[in-house]
Amino acid sequence: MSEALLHVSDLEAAYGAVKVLHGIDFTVNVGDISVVLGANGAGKTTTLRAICGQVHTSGSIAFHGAEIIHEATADIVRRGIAHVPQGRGTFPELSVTDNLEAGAFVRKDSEINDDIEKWLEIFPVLGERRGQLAGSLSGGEQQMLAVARAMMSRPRLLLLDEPSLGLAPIIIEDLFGRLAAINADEGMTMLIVEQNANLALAVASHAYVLEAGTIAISGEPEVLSGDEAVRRAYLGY
Amino acid sequence: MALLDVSDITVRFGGIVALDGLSFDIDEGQICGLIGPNGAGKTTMFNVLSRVYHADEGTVDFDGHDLLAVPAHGIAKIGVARTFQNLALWPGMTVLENVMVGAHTHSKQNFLSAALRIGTRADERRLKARAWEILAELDLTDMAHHPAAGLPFGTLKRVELARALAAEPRLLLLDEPANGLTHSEVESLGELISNLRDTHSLTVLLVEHHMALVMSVSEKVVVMNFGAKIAEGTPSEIQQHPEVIEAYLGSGA
Amino acid sequence: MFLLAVSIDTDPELLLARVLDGLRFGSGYGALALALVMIYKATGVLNFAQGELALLGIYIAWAFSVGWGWPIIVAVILAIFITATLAAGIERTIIRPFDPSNHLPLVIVTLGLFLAINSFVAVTWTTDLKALPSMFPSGNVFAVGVAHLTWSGLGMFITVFAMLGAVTLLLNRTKIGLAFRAVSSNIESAELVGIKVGQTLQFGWALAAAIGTLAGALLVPELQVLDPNVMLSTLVFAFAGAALGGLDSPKGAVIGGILVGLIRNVVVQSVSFIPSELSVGAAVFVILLVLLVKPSGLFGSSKVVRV
Amino acid sequence: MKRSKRCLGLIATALAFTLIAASCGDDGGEASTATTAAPATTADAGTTTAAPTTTEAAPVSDGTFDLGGGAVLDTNECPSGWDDTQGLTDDEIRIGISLPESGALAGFGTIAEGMQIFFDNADPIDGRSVTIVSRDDGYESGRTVTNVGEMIDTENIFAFSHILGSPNNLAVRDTLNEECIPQLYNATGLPNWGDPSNFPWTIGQLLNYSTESLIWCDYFASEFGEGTTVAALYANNDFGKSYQKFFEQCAPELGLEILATELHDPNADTVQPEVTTLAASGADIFVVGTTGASCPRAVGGARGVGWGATIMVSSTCQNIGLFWGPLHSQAAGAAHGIQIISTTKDIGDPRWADDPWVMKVRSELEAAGIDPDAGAQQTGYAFAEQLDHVLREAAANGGLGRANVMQASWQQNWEAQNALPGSTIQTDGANDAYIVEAGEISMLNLPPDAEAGSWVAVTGELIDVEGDLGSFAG
Repeated sequence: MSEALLHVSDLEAAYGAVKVLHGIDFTVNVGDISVVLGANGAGKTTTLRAICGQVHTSGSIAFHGAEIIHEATADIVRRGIAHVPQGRGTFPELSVTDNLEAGAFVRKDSEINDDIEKWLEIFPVLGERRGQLAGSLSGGEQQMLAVARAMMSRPRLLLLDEPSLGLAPIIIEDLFGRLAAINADEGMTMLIVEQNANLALAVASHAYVLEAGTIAISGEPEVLSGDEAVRRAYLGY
Repeated sequence: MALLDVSDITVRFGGIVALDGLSFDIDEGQICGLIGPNGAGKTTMFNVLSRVYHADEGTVDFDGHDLLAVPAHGIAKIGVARTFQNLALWPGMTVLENVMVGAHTHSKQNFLSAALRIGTRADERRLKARAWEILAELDLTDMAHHPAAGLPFGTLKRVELARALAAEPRLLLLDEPANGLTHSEVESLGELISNLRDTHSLTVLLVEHHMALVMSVSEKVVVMNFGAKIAEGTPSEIQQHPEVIEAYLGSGA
Repeated sequence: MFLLAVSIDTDPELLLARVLDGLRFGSGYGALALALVMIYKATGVLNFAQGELALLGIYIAWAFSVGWGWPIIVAVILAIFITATLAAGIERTIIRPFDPSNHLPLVIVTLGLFLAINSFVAVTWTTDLKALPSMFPSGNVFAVGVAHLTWSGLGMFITVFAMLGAVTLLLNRTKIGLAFRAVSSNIESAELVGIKVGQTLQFGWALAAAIGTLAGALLVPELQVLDPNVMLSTLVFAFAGAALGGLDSPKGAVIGGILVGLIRNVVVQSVSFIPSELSVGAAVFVILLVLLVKPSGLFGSSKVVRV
Repeated sequence: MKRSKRCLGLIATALAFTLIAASCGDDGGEASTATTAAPATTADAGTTTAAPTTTEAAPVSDGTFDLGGGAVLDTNECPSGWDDTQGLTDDEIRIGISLPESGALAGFGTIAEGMQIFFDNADPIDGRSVTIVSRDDGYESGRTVTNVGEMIDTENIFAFSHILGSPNNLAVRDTLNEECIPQLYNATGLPNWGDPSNFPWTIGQLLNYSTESLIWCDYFASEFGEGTTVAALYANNDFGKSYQKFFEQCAPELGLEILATELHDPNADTVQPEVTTLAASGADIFVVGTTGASCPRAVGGARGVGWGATIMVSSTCQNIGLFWGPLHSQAAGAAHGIQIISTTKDIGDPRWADDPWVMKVRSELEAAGIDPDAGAQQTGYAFAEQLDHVLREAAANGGLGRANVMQASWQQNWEAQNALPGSTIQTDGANDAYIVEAGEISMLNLPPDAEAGSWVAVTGELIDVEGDLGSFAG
């Protein structure tokens, strides 16, 4: 029924001599929100960085049928993958609109300014602060900006690394609501690493648990919520 | 009796009022949660207590000391230690070395003895022994000789905690210690904080967005918004507080 | 000999002469400081070889103009293109292989470059004194006593601000400028929006070398004669200007450089208790005092990050 | 041509006290014994009494040699195994020299070649020829130390001569004095080399900067008269301060008024801040006591602000091609008329075209395949005349030996062919420790439309301060 957008197989990654991923396989289908859960140090962030060509890897990463494992980050972005890294990853010394314009760096079309206005409407709190430097925004606002900036490249796959980190509960709720809306309205495929498992599973169509560099469990969110060990470790009930 | 008494603290940056007459106190041995929306001024309050920022008005009494009269480098000496939201470790130094830096506050060395290298060896040995004890307590022994750079975020938060403990503080300020941890890891962090409070005779001020952690370990919770206190009370009182639900917790809490 | 009491020369003609000297030399320091700031903004590294890249450009301009008899303006433009190309090559071959977040090895590489370029110039053109023609007409706009506003001084002042305007437009109105600002702000995020960081930094090196060469071509004729050591103390003043203006602000670099020129020519010379023979040290000392009061420099951004 | 030294009695008295003050004040009395004799004898130098001739000075049987003025060379203090005649073979006198043959001052590297050409054309000395052994030090004093050490160990050196550079000579002075090896005719103008009481094995040759400033004083006072105003720029180092110290003492004595003085950082890129200040004084004379690129920068800066003073530049800035050609192409005519002290016959000066010495220099260099007008060989050739003279004096009076050569060096009275007519070379140990102490004023002829410039004599009169400085004693 659904088409595979990203197909990862036998992916290994290491920082120097320390091996972090020991051969993982998974698939993200078009239009899905896939969620990766896992303990501190399990390799979640490394998985996202590997997809973007930011760590040394071996194995295979097929995006839309093309092998991208040895491509440079800038070229992978051109293929349609956008990454919102942990800790927001905006340009603190650039204004809100300049951040969005930088997000469209790989685009050459004439609709960039229209898109900027569109995202400022979707995140009205950014619209109020369009001339302000990103570094002066609050944590929640910066996270919104990071998502909008990533969307400005008109990606086919959005990677999000712990978008709830350091945010107040009410803001996290709002953010996930917006992510679900983007998924629904734009058909945006997402791969999300998240510690707030309850919220993440609520929006997910597929989920994985990473343990010590391998995939321990995968399946529909209901499958994971039904698992006793997953419940105890990640959901807290 | 209150170990820390914050009274009427106001901090202004240019035209912005970051803290607006904030007052609260913490009894000796208490764990106090400090919560509020992003930008409410929690980290600013931490920076006032660790003397990074200057308070325009108000007083802070710590165990009879006027804390605002103590210079930034002197607060560790009188028993205040903190961790940082976005980490302030030396990435090139090992975990052990980072923790030893924290223990240096209690080194007997002064400028002259350090210059003359009097007693350096014995001092160094003592610092190292102390650092190893704390690493064992926080389950960090395995990575003692690993450089801080390259360790997972959650682990680094624990290294920061170890470094703060090495200064042998009486008041410990923790800034978002649960970042990057799974639910079960957060649970064990909660137990760790409670245990450390008992074994090290600590008083703890905890800034955290992870409500399960705040509500399970705190005896008292202070809620801030727009630089001012909007509520104060026990965890259960706070969870029912309508203003707190509206501004911070949201409907899902 | 100086008296340990504050006394300030008050002869108005002399004061005017010193102000004009200060603006003239300060414009040159400001232009070189602008080159330093471009690299610092992009990489966080102070490029110790910046002055020597300019030196190389000056000698190339000298070879074209004095050696081959070409008009000085043509010679300078060619020298700018040659040094910019060379700097792009230097970035690609000996800067890019290093980890951009580890500054110490990079600083050492720039120090090595400094020595290599200096030796190359000394061997190629010898250490004998030379003269680089000015791009401006000779003579004075006006003269009162010892105070002279020369056409070249006026020309330098205008050129430096034109250069600042061009750099500002380039950074704020072009795509490469946006990429440059993005890389300066956050390298990892820049990669993640598809910016080729290496090429952007290469552009920064080329631009800085071009600015530096023009700075040298403006300043050196004011120094009467040229030798391979000419950019050494100039670089110290440019560093001081960049620090005074705030290391990451192009506008601050130009104004800081001009202030250093004024401090050196007016303050150090006029105030009797500052020994003028320590002109380099005394100027730097005055700047240190300013930085004690305002550590981020006059126009630098002290990073405010709300959380 | 020699003119009367009408002002010098005054200077001499002033300087005698200066020297005592310098020795007591600066060096804690280290050299006090040497300077006690100075007042009487320096005052004597104001008269025309001739110094003792070399023939009167003979080695004393107990191993000590009287150098004059109380300075004594005692070979009993030399290390055991020291040999007075080391470096003398049956047919050779081996002389060592360390020079920059590479680096910024590589142009001076051919001095040794010029010296060898002189000796190759000279008669044998005591049946021996002179061999110049040369090493490259790149003007780095550390390498000079290495060179001198190696030459002592492996090259069988009798004496060192004409080592170039102040720091280079300072770096080896202690060693050569402890080892009792002659360090002759240092090719630098530092006044420190005239100190036989403390360093009897070391002697300089060139006009030194302190002496040069005395000649300036005398020239300004006699040519421009009392009340003439002066503004001066000095490099802020030992070199510049050698000028400053003596000029500031002799100028008031002779009625010159110093309106402004500026020291400049020798490494600075410009001297304009200092020159602008000096120009505002409007003084009649601008003294440029600096060297290198600062020389043309000072002159260009002064003319640039319209200051019409008579400009006197340091003798170190004599090379027209090096210093004044570049300034001329930058600001044509700016250097026209600046003045300088010359102490030797310039072989390119048409005045000396028929001079036997100059003709000899030219023909012997040309015979050796060298262009006499380019390169430093002519300088080396001229230096060699001084070395040749003392070797012959020593051979004729007591025989060739290291100590005897030193005594001959500290007791000279002769006329060099290379020197300007009328000047004599006189030394008398601590009473008169300097060799070249006379010069004439030359003016640079380089008008705006000229292609090339030349130095021309201003008055053709010799200004001689022979003996006035006594010894360094500090």
